[in-house]
Amino acid sequence: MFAADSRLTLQIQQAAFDPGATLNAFQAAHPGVGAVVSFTGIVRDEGATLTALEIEHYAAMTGPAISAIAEQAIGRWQLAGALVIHRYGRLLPGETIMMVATAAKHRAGAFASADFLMDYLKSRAPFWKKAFSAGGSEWVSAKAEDEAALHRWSDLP
Amino acid sequence: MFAADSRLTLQIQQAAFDPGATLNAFQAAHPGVGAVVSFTGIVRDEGATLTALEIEHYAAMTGPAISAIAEQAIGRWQLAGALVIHRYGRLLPGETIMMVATAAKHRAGAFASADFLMDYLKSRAPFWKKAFSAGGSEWVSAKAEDEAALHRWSDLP
Amino acid sequence: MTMIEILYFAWLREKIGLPGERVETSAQTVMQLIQELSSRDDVYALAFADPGSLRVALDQELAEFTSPLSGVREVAFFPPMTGG
Amino acid sequence: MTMIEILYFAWLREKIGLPGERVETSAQTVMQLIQELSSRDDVYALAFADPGSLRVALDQELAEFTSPLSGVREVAFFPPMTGG
Repeated sequence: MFAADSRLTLQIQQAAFDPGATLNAFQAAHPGVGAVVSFTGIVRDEGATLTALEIEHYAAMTGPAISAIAEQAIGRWQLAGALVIHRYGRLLPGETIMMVATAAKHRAGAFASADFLMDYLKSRAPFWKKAFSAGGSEWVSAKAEDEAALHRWSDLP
Repeated sequence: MFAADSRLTLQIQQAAFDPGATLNAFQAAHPGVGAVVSFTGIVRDEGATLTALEIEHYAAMTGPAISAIAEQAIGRWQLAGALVIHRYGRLLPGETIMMVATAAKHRAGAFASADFLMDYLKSRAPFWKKAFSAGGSEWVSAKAEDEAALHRWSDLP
Repeated sequence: MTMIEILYFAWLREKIGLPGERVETSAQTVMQLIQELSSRDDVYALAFADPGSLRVALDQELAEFTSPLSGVREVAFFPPMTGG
Repeated sequence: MTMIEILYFAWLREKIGLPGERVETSAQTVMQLIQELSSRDDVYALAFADPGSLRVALDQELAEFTSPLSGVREVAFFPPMTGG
């Protein structure tokens, strides 16, 4: 929807989606590649304490921010295709929050680019999670390790 | 079929399979995790020169060898689940050769273990590929970089 | 003096009690805007007490607290992002 | 002398012209078995000319050319694997 580059599929939505159907459609849309990597992020129940997760986002910025990150990945690893689906709103434990997929000639590029996309989405896409439990609610705080993970990508080719 | 560990799903087969349905079933089979990574390997047409790929394997060794590799990954990254499907026989360009999936609490473990599994399957599982083209056929030779990739895993925690 | 749209997200939105507001300001930088807001009401002073725990975007692009505001129409303040 | 099942895969199978065979041998190590086969016929000598380009498994486990054969029932020779 925000994607100028035809290699990028980007969906930001409240509705649930089917990861398997998405993977098959993505693979079919990029014939000729040898490797497809997918990541799906799922709401954990945190030992049955979490009752729901509420995801807020900055709608005007989300699309452009994710597009910019994905364009970087597509260029750097010469991807045939990249896909990002990210949900917002209220989600229950076990629900799929988001999905990333990459299609490349070889496995190294497919793995590295999906890993890169996740690291950047985690700390640079404007989403915020609030965790609800029986005891109340709490904004999920960013982890120092997530910020640190970004440095992995600065000195590689 | 060869898997003693219930966290491992292992299929070695000639028949085609559905990566999306496999991903959904794998995710459903491992509730409570936060991260699922999948890899699918696809027959490339190598610029329309390749007409088919024939995969030979050492049937008595394949199951035990993959199980041993997967058990390592499950233990090292404390995976909730791991899946390996690998086909043999004659495959056409665009067909899915194999799939790996891992389910872990966090994304780092899911990514690293899937990457590890691919590196080891590539060089340590007893499969051999023969590429057919209009000009004849040729055994695919192992790449030095695939052997080198294994060293990535020797000095990590 | 120019009109700027300010947006707040996550716990910052809850602390300030507003998703956003239009303000007339002569602030030249993000930091000056924060100081202006903080001097207006204790609610802002408390919410912006630790700027190091906040991020800012100018016209939907991540920026610094030292970034100039000239030409900017939308300033968004929020805690570090937790997507993925 | 013991009976051993030998298996060949990929181009090694094609060069030797057999997927496998049972042989009676007194070889103590994999290398001795290769030498014994190579001295039997030029086909084997050619196929095993560069052992560095081959791998061996003893009873379905990867092994070394210096590995002893005592107790081993199945020896498999093959080029480096190309799975995935």
